[in-house]
Amino acid sequence: MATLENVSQCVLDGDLDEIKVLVQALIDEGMDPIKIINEGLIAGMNIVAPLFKSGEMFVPEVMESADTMNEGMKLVKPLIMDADMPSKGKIIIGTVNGDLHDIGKNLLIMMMESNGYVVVDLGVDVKEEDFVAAVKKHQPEIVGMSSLLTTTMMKIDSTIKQLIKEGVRDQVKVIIGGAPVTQEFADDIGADGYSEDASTAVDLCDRMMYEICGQQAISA
Amino acid sequence: MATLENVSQCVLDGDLDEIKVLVQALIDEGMDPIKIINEGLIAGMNIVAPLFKSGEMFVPEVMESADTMNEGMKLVKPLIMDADMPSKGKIIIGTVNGDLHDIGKNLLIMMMESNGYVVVDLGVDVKEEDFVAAVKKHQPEIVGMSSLLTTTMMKIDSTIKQLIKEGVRDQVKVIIGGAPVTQEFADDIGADGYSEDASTAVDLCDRMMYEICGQQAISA
Amino acid sequence: MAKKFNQLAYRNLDDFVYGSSPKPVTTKSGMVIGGGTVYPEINFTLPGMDINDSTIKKAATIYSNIIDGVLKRAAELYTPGVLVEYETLPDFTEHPKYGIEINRILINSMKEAAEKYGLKTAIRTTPNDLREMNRPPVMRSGKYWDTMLELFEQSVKDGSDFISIESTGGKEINDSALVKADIRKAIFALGVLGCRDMEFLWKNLVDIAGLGKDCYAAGDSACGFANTAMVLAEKGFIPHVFAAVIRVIAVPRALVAFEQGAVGPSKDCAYEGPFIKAITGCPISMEGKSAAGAHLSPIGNIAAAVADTWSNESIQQVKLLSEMAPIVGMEQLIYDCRLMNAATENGQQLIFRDLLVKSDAALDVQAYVLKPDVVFRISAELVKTQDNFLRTKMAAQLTVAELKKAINEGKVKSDKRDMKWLDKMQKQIDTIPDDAIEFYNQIKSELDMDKFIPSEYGL
Amino acid sequence: MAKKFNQLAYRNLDDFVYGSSPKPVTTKSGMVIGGGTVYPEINFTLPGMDINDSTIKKAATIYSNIIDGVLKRAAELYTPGVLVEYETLPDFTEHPKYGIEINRILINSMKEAAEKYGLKTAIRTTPNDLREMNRPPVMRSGKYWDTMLELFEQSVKDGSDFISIESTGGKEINDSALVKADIRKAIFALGVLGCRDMEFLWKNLVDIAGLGKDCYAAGDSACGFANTAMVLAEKGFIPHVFAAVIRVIAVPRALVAFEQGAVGPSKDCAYEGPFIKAITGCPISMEGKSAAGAHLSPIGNIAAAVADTWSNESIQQVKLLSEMAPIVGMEQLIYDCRLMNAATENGQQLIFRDLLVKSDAALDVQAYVLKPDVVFRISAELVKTQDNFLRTKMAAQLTVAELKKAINEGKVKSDKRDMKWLDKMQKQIDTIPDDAIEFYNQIKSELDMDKFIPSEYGL
Ligand SMILES: [Zn+2]
Ligand SMILES: [Zn+2]
Ligand SMILES: [Zn+2]
Repeated sequence: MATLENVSQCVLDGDLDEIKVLVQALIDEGMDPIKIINEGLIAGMNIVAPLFKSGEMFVPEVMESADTMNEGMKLVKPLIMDADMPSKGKIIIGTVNGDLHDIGKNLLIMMMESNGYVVVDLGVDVKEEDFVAAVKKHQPEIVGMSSLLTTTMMKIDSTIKQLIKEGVRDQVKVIIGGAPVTQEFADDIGADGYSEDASTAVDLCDRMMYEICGQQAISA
Repeated sequence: MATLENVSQCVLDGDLDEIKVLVQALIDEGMDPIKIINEGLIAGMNIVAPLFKSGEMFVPEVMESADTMNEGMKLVKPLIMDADMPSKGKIIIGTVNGDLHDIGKNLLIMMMESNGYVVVDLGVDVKEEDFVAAVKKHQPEIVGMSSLLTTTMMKIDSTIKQLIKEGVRDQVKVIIGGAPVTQEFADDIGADGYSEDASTAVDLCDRMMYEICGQQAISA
Repeated sequence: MAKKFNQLAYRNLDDFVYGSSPKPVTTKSGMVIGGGTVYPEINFTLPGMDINDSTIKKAATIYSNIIDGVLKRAAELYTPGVLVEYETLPDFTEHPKYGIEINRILINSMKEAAEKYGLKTAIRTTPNDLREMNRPPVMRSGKYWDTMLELFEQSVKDGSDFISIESTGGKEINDSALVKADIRKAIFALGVLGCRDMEFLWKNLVDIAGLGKDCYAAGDSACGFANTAMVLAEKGFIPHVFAAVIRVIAVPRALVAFEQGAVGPSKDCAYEGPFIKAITGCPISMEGKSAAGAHLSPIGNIAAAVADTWSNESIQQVKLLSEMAPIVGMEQLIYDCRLMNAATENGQQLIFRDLLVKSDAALDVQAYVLKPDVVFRISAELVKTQDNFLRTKMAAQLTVAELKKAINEGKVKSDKRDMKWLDKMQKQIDTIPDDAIEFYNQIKSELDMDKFIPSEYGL
Repeated sequence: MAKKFNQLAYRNLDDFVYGSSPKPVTTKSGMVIGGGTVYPEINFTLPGMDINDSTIKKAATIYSNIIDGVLKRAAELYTPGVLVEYETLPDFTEHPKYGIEINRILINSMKEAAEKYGLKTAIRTTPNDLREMNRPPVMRSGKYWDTMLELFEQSVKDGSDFISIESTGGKEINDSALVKADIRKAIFALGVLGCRDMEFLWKNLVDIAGLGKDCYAAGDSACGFANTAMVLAEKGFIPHVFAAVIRVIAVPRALVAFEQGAVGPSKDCAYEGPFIKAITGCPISMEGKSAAGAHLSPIGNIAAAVADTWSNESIQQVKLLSEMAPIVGMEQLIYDCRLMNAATENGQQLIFRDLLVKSDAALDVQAYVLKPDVVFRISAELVKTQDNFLRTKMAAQLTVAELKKAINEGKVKSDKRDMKWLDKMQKQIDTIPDDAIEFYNQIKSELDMDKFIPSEYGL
């Protein structure tokens, strides 16, 4: 028998075939698709996240769980209005101009998505004006930038300046990360937050969303 | 026979007894006391400085030379008006509030004095207002501050702010140094110069004096 | 004509020690790398700053301060020689005039240090691989290829002793293989794409090295592959056993440079070095605890066991309580080398090598695969074929088997999940055919074709 | 009743090795210091910042981040234990509540690490000597004495394992003796003022340690004397031979703490440690190449030869490419210790000790005086008298003689000016009488009486 608990467990196990069966069964039973998402699929990822943080799950396992959740989502999504889709918030993410590192960025995206954020990936070597254009187009709550080189970290600064110049800096929280980046640097250039790695970035974004929207957002 | 060259050599050798004999002999011959200073005593120290810089003389040897020069000075000084005394410039030096390190500061003083500067030593643990008071009283061209601790280096910043507040910042060049201090920090807080150690500080001050007074000052 | 490596360069495991190698390389200054002495290899980089025409002068001053500082300290500590590595930041390869200027500054300071202190030095110039600036990467032509070669060529002409690179062929596929711990894709990335690119690239680099006087093609590093895996494993993101296997499957790729004519010392961050040394007899560079400022690792001591130069990988020009960080790094490397060389002078290098090994080998699977006996056993199998792809597949199989055995026998600490992952990898490896093209056809449908261009690899 | 040390703690030079000592000390967590294993000792400090009521919270967070970071890395690298040193910055002793708060934060994090990782730790609390805040220093009473003792007492009650200090008695005279290379004044500063102050101070500290459960008075460091001399010598400001002699004349001063009841491990930056270990049998802490971020030195390896804990001295919380600097320091210390302990496990600790010695001993006179055989020879003479001042004078004579012999026999590298300075020192030492008070009366007229208060030293 398919239950919400089975769905959660299936997400945790990362079983791509089984999830389809389970979710379809619940849909057929007439269960509210939003309930399937919140109490089944996302609930599963909510077990995954702390296990990853405590070192009991590896990234590839988390990714399998995320893929499994997404597989389930595919079935319920068509049944819900876009506006009703549960989301913690929207974030655009990119590696700054001149910098080609993307593993860290991709890990972050994976972690954010599997924690219920909608992520727009701008890729690597993203120019200042492209960050601005993406903010204008996607209207995210958060902009995330990473730099892995001492010679590209100043591009974070120039991107923030560009956001100010184009009048959209106040619409977003800016979070930054990467090997040479520090909290002090974040403070210096006026970023809103700094995160050491992908696993702490989610907490940071949760705090940011809390500042933006109040408690509501986090428990969404 | 006493010659200016003998005087220089005697300063280099650090012979405290011989210098009195030599300088007195030149005075008795009727030589211009300012010439004795410039071409004898200071000329001797001008040989010492590069030898120290290249590692061929130790600090205690430089100090002996400086003592020897001063011993000679004692004899000629009474013969000259204060205003005519050759001096590269005046500098006040202190270790900032909360910091007790003085060896580095004392080395700096020794190097500055033996290079022809007039030095006012404010000691260690010098409060912001005491630096300001000393600037007002002694009217130096340069203020030197040192800090050896990460928790006292910000006192350099607050001293500079105090100099600004009291309207005397523009009258002086500010140079700073000490283990945690860097060129970057100097730039950040608006100091005019940074020096890694006592032996490079003299060059720095010479450059500062050049900016203030032009070539004249250095060859004084 | 590519060289063939069909047997080990050593007969006796006891001869396989740090500081000496069957094929030492002599620099213009008379340093004999692999000739008995371990030399420090110092690396450094800029603090956070923009690079453009208005800041390049400042950057040049910083490099000048760094090199003068480290060479002064090296002389004060009586080191028998220093290998300097200049590894460029992208801006310095994209604008070769920047990179050329810095390289010349370093060479000049080295000459001055020779006159002033009698210090022996040599320089390894390592332009970063610019070809990945195109997405998907364009590997064999185009603007980035041209500027990169321009920097190589001029550096060689200006007097660089060694040229190296951390080449990135196949990285576009390997990146996602790592975070998914997908061993099949990693084998494709390293064993097919990586090896094919290395062949093309190093043929060119060996030719370029030939343009200089006593300039040598030194070797490559699978840094963006195997060291990224190690860092991800240290963070707990992927299994340590996965990172250990990646390390060894990077060996056949690294070997291609030597088949094309590279002579070492191989790159510092190429921990595949011990295998290269065992197979080719060429000297290697390694890095460990004294490179902790660049990356933490589980192989701090064992990395030195058969090293010929000992490196700090990289450190920014920041102030520590004593001195600027590169000077601190120089001092630490020199003391590490002194200790190793003291043992050699006593004829105790084997004892010391074994202590370096004992220190780490039982505590992490990534250290275990660098044990000289393990290196010998795996290398002896790899030389049996001359097919780079097959070698890569074999490297994976052999490493999985070595690790299973070691864990079962309690010879190495392991995570309770490690055996599961080794089984999983073995199963995946078993699905891989022995022929590269057959494998390519098999895996093609799983590859993200937006990310790579087959023809850039002759596919 | 003060202890007497009238013979060496060892019969055989071969027993005098790192990691084990005749009188090991066991911590609450079960670390046995001097019991066979060398442990890392980690130190750290704040980045540049003001300390006051509005910033103390930020400082506390920084310390909390540091300790959590270093202990996590220590656990990941399976270290058998970690000694944490909390050495206060002046603000934290002047306002004991600040110092007490940080000490508690560290102790709490250590407890958490024990639960989370099973990591064994211990803490050495080292308030800075505040008494020199008065100029001239007031050594035996007053506000600074009181706040300093308050911090010591509460730390002991809160669970510190060890208390230490870098005491400054006599520094007010020694400072100018150093830059003038005036050996007579230095002997007065260390042998009269220093020893007298140590007697008073350590009697108090041993009593305070007794207020805690399993808390030990650990030892002092002549840091502001002998390490300042070393740093000045490294900069080329004073002769290396002078710094070497200062090192050894600091020994009788350090010994006073042990006569009063200190049991070790002595302070990391107290390079007089090997002498203390030879004479008292107590374990010692040392630091060398892995403390290069705090100060460069000519004794990077030899310092470890008979060390029981191995320290990084201090490093600010700044970011390096890999991680925060204290974490980098932790990793480096652990690998150094692993290597030493691996040798011990093989029964090769003597071989390894001798390599550490061979590495540096012939290259600098300051390293030479730390050679175990030199340490034994000089120590064996020092224990023949119980008069601290006479011991200090003898230390100077013995060291000058050892160095002259070594230089003449070509056993140690020396500057062409060194012999001249040794002769000069010898002449000066020969003018010193054997009685402290007689010496005081002789030298009184040369002392700057604005700088020190004789009655604070019972003079
Ligand atoms: Zn690398
Ligand atoms: Zn100290
Ligand atoms: Zn310390």
